[in-house]
Amino acid sequence: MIAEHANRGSLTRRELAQRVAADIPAGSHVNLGIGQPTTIADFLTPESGVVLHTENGMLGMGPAAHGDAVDPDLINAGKIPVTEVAGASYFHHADSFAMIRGAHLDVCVLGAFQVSERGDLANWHTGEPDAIPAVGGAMDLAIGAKDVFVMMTLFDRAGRAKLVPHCTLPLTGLGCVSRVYTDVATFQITRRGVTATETFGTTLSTLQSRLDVDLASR
Amino acid sequence: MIAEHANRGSLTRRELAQRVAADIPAGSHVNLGIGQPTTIADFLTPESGVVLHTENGMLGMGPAAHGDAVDPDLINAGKIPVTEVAGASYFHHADSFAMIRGAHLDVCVLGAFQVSERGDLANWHTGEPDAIPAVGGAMDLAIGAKDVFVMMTLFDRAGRAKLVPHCTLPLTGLGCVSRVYTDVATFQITRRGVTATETFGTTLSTLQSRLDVDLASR
Amino acid sequence: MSRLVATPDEALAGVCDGDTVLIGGFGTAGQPIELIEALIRTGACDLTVVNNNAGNGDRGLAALLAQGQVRKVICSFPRQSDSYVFNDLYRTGKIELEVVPQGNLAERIRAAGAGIGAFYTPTGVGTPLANGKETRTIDGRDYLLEYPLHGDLALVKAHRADTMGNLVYRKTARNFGPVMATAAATTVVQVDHLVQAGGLDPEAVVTPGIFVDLVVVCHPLRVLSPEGAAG
Amino acid sequence: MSRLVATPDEALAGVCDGDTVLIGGFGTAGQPIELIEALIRTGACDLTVVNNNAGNGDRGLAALLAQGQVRKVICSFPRQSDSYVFNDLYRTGKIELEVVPQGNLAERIRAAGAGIGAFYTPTGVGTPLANGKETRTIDGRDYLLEYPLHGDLALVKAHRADTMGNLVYRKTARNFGPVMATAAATTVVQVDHLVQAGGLDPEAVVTPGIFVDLVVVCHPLRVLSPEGAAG
Repeated sequence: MIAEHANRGSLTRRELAQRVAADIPAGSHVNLGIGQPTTIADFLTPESGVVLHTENGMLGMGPAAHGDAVDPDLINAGKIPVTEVAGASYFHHADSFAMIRGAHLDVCVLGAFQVSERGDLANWHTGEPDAIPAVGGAMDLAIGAKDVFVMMTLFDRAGRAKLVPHCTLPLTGLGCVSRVYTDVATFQITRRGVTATETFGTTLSTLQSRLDVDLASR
Repeated sequence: MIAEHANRGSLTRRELAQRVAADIPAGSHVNLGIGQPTTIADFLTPESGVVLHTENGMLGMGPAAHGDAVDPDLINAGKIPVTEVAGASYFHHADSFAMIRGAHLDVCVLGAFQVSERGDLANWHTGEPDAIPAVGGAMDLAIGAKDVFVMMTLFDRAGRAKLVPHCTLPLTGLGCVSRVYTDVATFQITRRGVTATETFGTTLSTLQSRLDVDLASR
Repeated sequence: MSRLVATPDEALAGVCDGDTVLIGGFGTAGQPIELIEALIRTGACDLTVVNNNAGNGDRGLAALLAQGQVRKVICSFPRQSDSYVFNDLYRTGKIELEVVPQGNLAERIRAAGAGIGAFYTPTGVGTPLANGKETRTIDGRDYLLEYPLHGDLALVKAHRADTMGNLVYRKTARNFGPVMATAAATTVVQVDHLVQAGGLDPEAVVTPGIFVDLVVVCHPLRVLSPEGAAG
Repeated sequence: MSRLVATPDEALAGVCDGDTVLIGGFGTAGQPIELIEALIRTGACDLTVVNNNAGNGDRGLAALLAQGQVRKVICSFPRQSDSYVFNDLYRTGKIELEVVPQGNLAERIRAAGAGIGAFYTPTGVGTPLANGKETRTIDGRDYLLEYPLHGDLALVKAHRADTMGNLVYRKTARNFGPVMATAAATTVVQVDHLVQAGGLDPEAVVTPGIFVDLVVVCHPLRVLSPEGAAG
């Protein structure tokens, strides 16, 4: 069932954002994490009816604001000025996180340092002993959304895989990630294990040779 | 320190309501329980700045509505049509009871079947085995308001005192009542015990002879 | 995604026997009469109903009870001057009753919608309604442990919806609607009016559309007079 | 009763050394700059500050930290591109930090205002932030026990107040303001505009006046540009 796209390069950042966007169901309520996941919005059409949530208290967030449209009272969770779309609503932080924790978001897309084969997520702490810990809303989003997608490069700069048998970095949430979108492959994580559903610029067998995670064939 | 008003009758219902109203601090936020306590509102002047709360989701409740002013969407906790005053606000039930439970109401006035000398309140259940239990917001109000005043006749129809050493009826809340306003006397309840602060149509000594509660003299 | 449906019957098509149904309203204010009437027409039975009361007069919730479709009522104040339908069922052992203090009821529903596993409340401590409940002393004060109250279905009445499912309510008819809308697998809302997206002030939306599954417009033709009953 | 005062300094006159101060805002949106500047002028020290962040740039909360008036910060996201004041204090051991997941932070503040003794949250289970916390399995899912977070003082920025102390906010500057207003012994609010009672739509009031002690009007002369920092 895997689609091997070996005769092309790996996905660019924009292509990866577009790939994730294609899997966001029409009409769903979605939180796009700070950083890379934010760019997925560029590939969601108004016709899709996807409603964007930002944990600092808004549904119906529009694109980034520029010029005169910048309003310091209207920002996203990354503190970037944004806009509102028709049908937006504002609410306070306890209500916003009740919405998250109560499993009302259909999808949340987050970046990650590591994802384990059981869907454990590590994305808030580099593990360096002198790092200032800062978690923000990551732990709430990780365990709250109905589906948590991770969007990341599959390998770090040193070439180490970020999809791992067990996370070695401090955890954000346990067993919460259902899909992992990377530059070289897309993975599904279920109770039966990890499945690669697509590769980009590589083959399944090459991919498997670079991962310690056993990719289930189904 | 007691004011004995022996040379007059006991308080009528209206006089009792007026007596309680006189002790509601200016500018306070107050919940008046269903039934008799509701009539206290008739003796609160607009100048007092007292803001009335109704647990079904409103601050700034005005007097009962009549005729064309009746709106089935605007009722008090007793399901009587009421009005709104300038500066009113509406909120949902969880927010309304957060307000109650979180000790934001200055005063709540409730009716009672029995009050104990420790301030225990019994006002929701007659104790009859075949009675249909119905508690409404009584337990929340009893333990939530900063000051809980009880307004009742001191004796029931059979002549039994309702201010008692220990409540025999099912409790609404423990140690929650700070003042008891009755037709024949006003009482304060503190950790040191019960003090009568006023009598109406009787003397302290006569009152004491009719009560099993030891009235502290201070 | 919120979806507009044409009739209350269409909105209620998914109900199942044995469902727990959260029904908004405080007495008749905010009671979604047309949705309840459609629920009656489904014939679904063995229902658990969560409402502040247990029906008034012969219509709405009272009619649902009278049809024998309800196994259990969870409420704060069943006994009212016009709750004769419930009273008879209860006294003849034909319906179960769980009485919950009104604030604990609202907070249990909120907890269900907010993903809270349980919470400690001071309400009810030392009373008969604490029987069988876990207690805990925190900072010198006693609390009871209360659990969330989820619905399979919530039936809510609001005043206006926009096409995104955002809702505003009217005066004290708001009551349980906003928390119930968050706490059910499927939330069905009847509204007096529908407006386009952008037709509601984003600052004044009470229930964001994320909580609303189905919307049906029921024009407010019939006005129920509130009854002078306690509760 | 809400009382209008003329200046931020008058509003802050009651602050004491050692107070826990809840400060609204998410980054600079909703940060009550003028109230924080008045807090700095009181010279109150040994403060515990609760905010989502730990200051941006050199103004507002960052300036309060720079003055050495804060013993401890409780927040979700101290580290930002412009949190250099906090970073230096933290790295030199001059300030304590308690990091709380943002939703648990908001819910702990809400619990304080709502009289909830403690609550079970799924957020943080299995992570380093669960260390030392009580856990419990409810219906097969694991939860952490979290306690309310009360303030002696809350400093909140809203958009408009009426003379009853009712508040409305502006867009995402609402953030922590409404829950913080409920959770402190004294709540001080700075607003852009004041209107008469009746000047706010009762259906759209976000913070009812019961939660507001002191109101001061600070005209929005100075606009801070938000920084492109995560959080």
